[in-house]
Amino acid sequence: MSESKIERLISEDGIRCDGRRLDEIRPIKFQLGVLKNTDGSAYVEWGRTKILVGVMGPRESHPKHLALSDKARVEAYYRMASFSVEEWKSPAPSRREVELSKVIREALEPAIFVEFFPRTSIDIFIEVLQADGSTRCASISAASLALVDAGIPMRDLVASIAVGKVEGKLVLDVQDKEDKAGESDMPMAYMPSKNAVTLLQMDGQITHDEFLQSIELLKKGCIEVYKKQKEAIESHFKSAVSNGEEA
Amino acid sequence: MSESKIERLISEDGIRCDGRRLDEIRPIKFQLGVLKNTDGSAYVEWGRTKILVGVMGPRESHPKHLALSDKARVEAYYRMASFSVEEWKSPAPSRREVELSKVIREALEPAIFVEFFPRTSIDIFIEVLQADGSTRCASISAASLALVDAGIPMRDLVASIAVGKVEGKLVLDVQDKEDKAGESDMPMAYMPSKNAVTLLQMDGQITHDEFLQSIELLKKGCIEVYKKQKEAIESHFKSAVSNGEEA
Amino acid sequence: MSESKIERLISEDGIRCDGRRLDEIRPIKFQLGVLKNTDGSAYVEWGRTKILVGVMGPRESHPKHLALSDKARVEAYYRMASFSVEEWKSPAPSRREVELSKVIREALEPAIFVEFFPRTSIDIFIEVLQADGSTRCASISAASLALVDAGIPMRDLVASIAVGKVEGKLVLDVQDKEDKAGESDMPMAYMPSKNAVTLLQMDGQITHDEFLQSIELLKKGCIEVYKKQKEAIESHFKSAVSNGEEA
Amino acid sequence: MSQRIVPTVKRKQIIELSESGRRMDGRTLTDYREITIQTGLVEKAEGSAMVSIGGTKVVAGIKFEVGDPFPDIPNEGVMQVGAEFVPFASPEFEPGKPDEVAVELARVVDRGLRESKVLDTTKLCLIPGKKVWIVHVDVYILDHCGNLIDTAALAALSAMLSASMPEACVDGDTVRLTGRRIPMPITDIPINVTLAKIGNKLFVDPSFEEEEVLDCRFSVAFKENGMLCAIQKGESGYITPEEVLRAVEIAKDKSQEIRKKVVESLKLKSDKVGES
Amino acid sequence: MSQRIVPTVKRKQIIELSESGRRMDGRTLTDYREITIQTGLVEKAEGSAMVSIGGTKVVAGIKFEVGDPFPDIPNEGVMQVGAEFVPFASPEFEPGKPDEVAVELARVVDRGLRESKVLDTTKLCLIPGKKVWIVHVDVYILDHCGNLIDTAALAALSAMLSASMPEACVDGDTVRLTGRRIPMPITDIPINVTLAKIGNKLFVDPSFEEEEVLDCRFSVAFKENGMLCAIQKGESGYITPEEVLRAVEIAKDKSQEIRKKVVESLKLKSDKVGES
Amino acid sequence: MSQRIVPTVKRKQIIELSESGRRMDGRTLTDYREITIQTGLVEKAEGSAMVSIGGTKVVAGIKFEVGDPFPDIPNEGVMQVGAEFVPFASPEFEPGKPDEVAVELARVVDRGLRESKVLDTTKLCLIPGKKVWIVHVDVYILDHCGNLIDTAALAALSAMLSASMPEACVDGDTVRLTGRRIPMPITDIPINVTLAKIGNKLFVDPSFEEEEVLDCRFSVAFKENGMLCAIQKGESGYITPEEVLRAVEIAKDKSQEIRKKVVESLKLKSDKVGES
Repeated sequence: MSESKIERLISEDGIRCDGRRLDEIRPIKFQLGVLKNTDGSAYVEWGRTKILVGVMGPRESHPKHLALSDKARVEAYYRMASFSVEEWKSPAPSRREVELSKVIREALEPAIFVEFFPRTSIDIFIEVLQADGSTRCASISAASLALVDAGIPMRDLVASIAVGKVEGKLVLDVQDKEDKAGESDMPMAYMPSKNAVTLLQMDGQITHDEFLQSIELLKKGCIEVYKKQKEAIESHFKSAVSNGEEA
Repeated sequence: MSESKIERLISEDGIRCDGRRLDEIRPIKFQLGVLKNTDGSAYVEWGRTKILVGVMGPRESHPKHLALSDKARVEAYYRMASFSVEEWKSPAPSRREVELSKVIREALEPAIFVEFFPRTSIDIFIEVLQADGSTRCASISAASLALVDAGIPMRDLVASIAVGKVEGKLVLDVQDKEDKAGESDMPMAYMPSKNAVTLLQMDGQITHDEFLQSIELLKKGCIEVYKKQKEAIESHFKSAVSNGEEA
Repeated sequence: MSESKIERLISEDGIRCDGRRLDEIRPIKFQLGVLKNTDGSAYVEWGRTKILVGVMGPRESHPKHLALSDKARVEAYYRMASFSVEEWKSPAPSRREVELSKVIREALEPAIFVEFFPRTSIDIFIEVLQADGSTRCASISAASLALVDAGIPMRDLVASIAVGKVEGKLVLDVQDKEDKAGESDMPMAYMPSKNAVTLLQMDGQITHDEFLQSIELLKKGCIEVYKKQKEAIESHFKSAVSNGEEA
Repeated sequence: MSQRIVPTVKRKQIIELSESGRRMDGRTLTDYREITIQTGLVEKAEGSAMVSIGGTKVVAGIKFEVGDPFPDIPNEGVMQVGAEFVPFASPEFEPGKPDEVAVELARVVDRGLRESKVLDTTKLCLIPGKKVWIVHVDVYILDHCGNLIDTAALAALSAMLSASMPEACVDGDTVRLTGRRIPMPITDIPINVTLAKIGNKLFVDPSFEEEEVLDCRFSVAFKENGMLCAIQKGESGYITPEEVLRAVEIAKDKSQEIRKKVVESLKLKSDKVGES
Repeated sequence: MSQRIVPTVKRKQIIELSESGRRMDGRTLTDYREITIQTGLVEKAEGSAMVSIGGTKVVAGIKFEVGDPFPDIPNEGVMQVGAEFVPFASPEFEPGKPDEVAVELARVVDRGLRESKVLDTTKLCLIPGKKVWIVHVDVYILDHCGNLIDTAALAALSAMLSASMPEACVDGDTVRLTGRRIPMPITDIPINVTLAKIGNKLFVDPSFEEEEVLDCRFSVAFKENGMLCAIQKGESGYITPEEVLRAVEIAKDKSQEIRKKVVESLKLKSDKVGES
Repeated sequence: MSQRIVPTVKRKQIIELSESGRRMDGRTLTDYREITIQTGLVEKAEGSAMVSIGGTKVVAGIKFEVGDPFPDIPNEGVMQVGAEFVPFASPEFEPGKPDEVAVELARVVDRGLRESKVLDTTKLCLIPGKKVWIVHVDVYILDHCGNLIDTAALAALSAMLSASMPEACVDGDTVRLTGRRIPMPITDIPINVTLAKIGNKLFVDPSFEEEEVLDCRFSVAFKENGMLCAIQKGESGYITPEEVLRAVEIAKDKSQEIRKKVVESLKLKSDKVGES
């Protein structure tokens, strides 16, 4: 911590410690259909953040009394592998994992036509293999693709990204080092075609002006992620077709 | 502890550290109907001991296989707020809280016409906001009122108080300081009109004679508490009537 | 540990620290029908190892959805009393107890005509009062007798024993001291009349030749245990007949 | 219990009424229900507060204990925020059930206090790297009639503002309490404001019946200097970016109103905060 | 299982029979069933005892370990009492289920031992404020045929009386065991006696079938000098103050009978206890 | 879920096919499915490996932390092996459910590594009796298509072989990390081989459908020098002693094949292992 004060995270000409511009996102690689025992799955490498998502459902709710009469019950389980972070993490879910599971579910559910599948469950399992910042954004974005892979009808894809304030400047797509040294972190999830914000959180301190700029930057970032999601879907179904598989 | 040996808890002329006589109870203030989401509730300030009780029921037992075919299932949950005692207390129920929940339930159930409500549950939730001795007595006494407030038919009110032995003398209504320094603690719960003891416990060492005297002192004390309970009910229903509410 | 290096566990003429020859088993005392509230029970003293086993069932599975449509559900619960080992043991089941419960169940189930009792449960509860090596072998051997005592039809008794390597030599029926200082431990459970191995585990390091010899030694040992089991059954039913009880 | 039928009729009513700027309980869309703050109820705690917003009631208590610092911040005290749902607060709360709602509540309250640096934890170090003050801030939900977040945040804050802390005296490796009490190192008064989005309207301080029909919840906390210090969108609906901006504008005004109320209720001298 | 039909017919029978002073199993109202005490079964424990009262069977074991004192009594050892219900002891016990009955049992046994000061914990300090002996007293219920409390209390007591403890040698801040064993600092032989109230009669040492129909349970423990050292009323019925007094009279006599039995069974010299 | 109907027809098919030495997926009885080993995926771990055997996929990671030694081996590091079943790996895995299958898996993998002394824990002591390296080896089951044990064991081993460890510098009672990395004290490459017994045939590396119909499972681990270092029979069927001997013969050959594959995949120099 004390060293991060000395080491500058943003250079004089606005270049970040990993070479990005302030509003530049990290390299993102989505892949659909990576698991065999799920109804849908996706893998994402988002900078060094690496996450697997598997979707099970719609399937019978278990235990049955949890079923909802008018729609599918959506659950998300966000978990970090013990070796995904700097210090070894106990496998018991932390309070942070419990909260993130809740906000991730709430970020995805508005996109799903849950009313098509009353009395069933849709379970979204997220396993963070390596955490290097923005794991909730990467999880939501990848889970959208896993839901598509599962053939679950959706209103739109949910794209997600975070803005941080580092050394007084707003930066897009915060990585771990920036997050820890930064003054704030503000992740958003967004369905571009619906103009719908499904997740918004903020930690830290920002002025009202910075807040307004952040929202703009977040929309821009989400649309970039959205494009990458669409490309990933296209390339997945193209290869499926060329392999003679059913979509 | 060592200081409490030097400091006398009872003066030469039989006055206790808080100014009470040996057989004098602390100021007790009962209040019914203090919560909005329960079927019945009560609040008690008993010296510095402060407790909230809420009753839910009779209502459907959940899970169903816990229902009893011939009577209501009564459950009590005695819990202490983390800040209610000298040292911060973890919210996980201690073994003491588990035992007290059991004996409190057993102290109250004989007073309830449980046979009127087969297949239902009556849940008594007790939250100790501040513990300054005799929390189980205060809980039982207040819970009786919460049951009345819930309109649950009862054989009698259960009144409860404790006798302790402090510096060789029997004292009524032990507060925390006396309890910790004292040689024994003996709480009793009692239905005066039925001459029925529904709780009796003892810690410490007393002679057979002291035991006999204690029982007399406890009966006297319970009857005093009983009067205060009746007054609280009266004043509650009076104000309800004057406010045009249904009793 | 360091002292056990100096102290020889096997003398020059092949006598072990407790006076046994290399292929000699400890004194074993089985007793059936030792508990009142079970369907069947057995007690074993195997050297200083002392274990109680109680069998409940076949009985209704609880909760019901655990019932199997084509056979009885067999469960084993291996637990060690807190005072059964050198250091006080917390009563919460350790991972070792969980694994042993599983392999013990798998060692016994092949002997039970589970297909005779669909939709029921057979629960085998094992309480180790004192552990001095080979507790899983003693548990399995005693549980066989408890199952017989419960009148549950069986293909054969399951007899069990362990071979260890101590100071380079294979020894039968390892006790605690030998186990801790030894180079390997290999327990086996066996139904002699079926030539069926139902449990086989190994820890440590042995050569292929030692492995072959161990298997022979284990078969020999299991047959000795088997004889003692049969004697215990005989003596139990003899005394039952002479007492005019039903078998 | 899990089969909550969405009360469609009530939602329609609420939305229709909101067109004329009113609510079921007579409030305007930007009114809070009555707020009461009572401090000092629990004398055994370092600080305590019973706070009501309308029928919603929360008690908070502060306890200090001496403990170990986190390895990565060896010279700072530790603040731990917990939230317990007392089962009599709502027929839906079950005893002993660990609940994601309680976890979220605790973490949102925690962030509001932590990010605004209400408490200057650098002043809570006793022996650098070895012993620091652990400050427990626990909120207990006693009656749930809507808007738990604001009520809980206000209870936690009020308990903190009304607290004093034990004076400690460090001698080598041992910590001794003098028995005297000293002021808390308080540096800010952050206020959390929650709005519900129902249809295309925003409702400040949603009641229980409004929460049952809302699309989503939006909470934002402000520091005294007007900076935002925490945001949390909740529940499974969405909100547009434009609505977010509107919500933040409304919340900023409300936060000032409530902070004034806090300062009055606790009779804080204006110079007490921010100069410790 | 939870639907225990109160066996009304059996209750009637038991009450009728009691009018003539007899019980279903032939005992008078003040008879105990046969008591057997076997010590030393578990050689790896510091002390152990298998105790039966009729068909009820309990094993208890004592283990010592070096540990930290409680901060408020830095110069005393710590006694921890646990009770485990082995599932084969009764069809109603389920594996791994934490149970209020087991908790109550452990705490009643604990109070009986603790309040009578069976063990002089002030003699179990190794390094004042730093290291003391932790004494684990664990009882395992093996067969439940009624009156668990007396059987468990007697097993715990017998294990304690038959135990010896490791000799420790303290050198600065390190504790070394010499390998020798020394006597336990035992100061009393408290005996717990339980009665059931059924109708208006009191039944000493209730059997399982009596427990199924009782109104309430009443347990009281006596020290050697005749002082009462623990009381616990149990179950959801009531007892009158007059019955309480009668129960205490009966129990006092029975406690002396049982203490004699303990002293004989354990071949305790009368001067062993109370002089350590 | 618990009502697994034994797929009798499929079992018959599998057994019939095995008479001619073939399997449903075209393999011979002694063939493994394709094995892939990818190391280094998780840069934040000291070592990591993603291993597939056919469709079964497991990721393993190694983490070091400074901790306390076990009192009975004060001068050795501690290796802790954990296994987590990620719920997306199989419709039968439920979130958060502690499972005896996961416990058995972790313990079998642990024994394979521990008994062969893959890791020389005597070289992981920092301050004798006080501070040692704790090495966490955690395997996460990502896709379950049969033979979890071999896949998990291979993932754990590969993660270990590809790991480097932090260099520590001890100064009195404090441990400081230099930031440099040093090789792991690896001393062996144990390989675990699992066979299924179905009817009277042994099937190397059983697939998921073979596991559904097997009589029992048999796993054996070999050290480089050919010694056996772990055995585990699993599931509720039996195996004859003669079949056991046959299984060990087959497994020995297969273990050499797989070890070769490991050495190639990880580009281990033959002198790296066994000389550290």
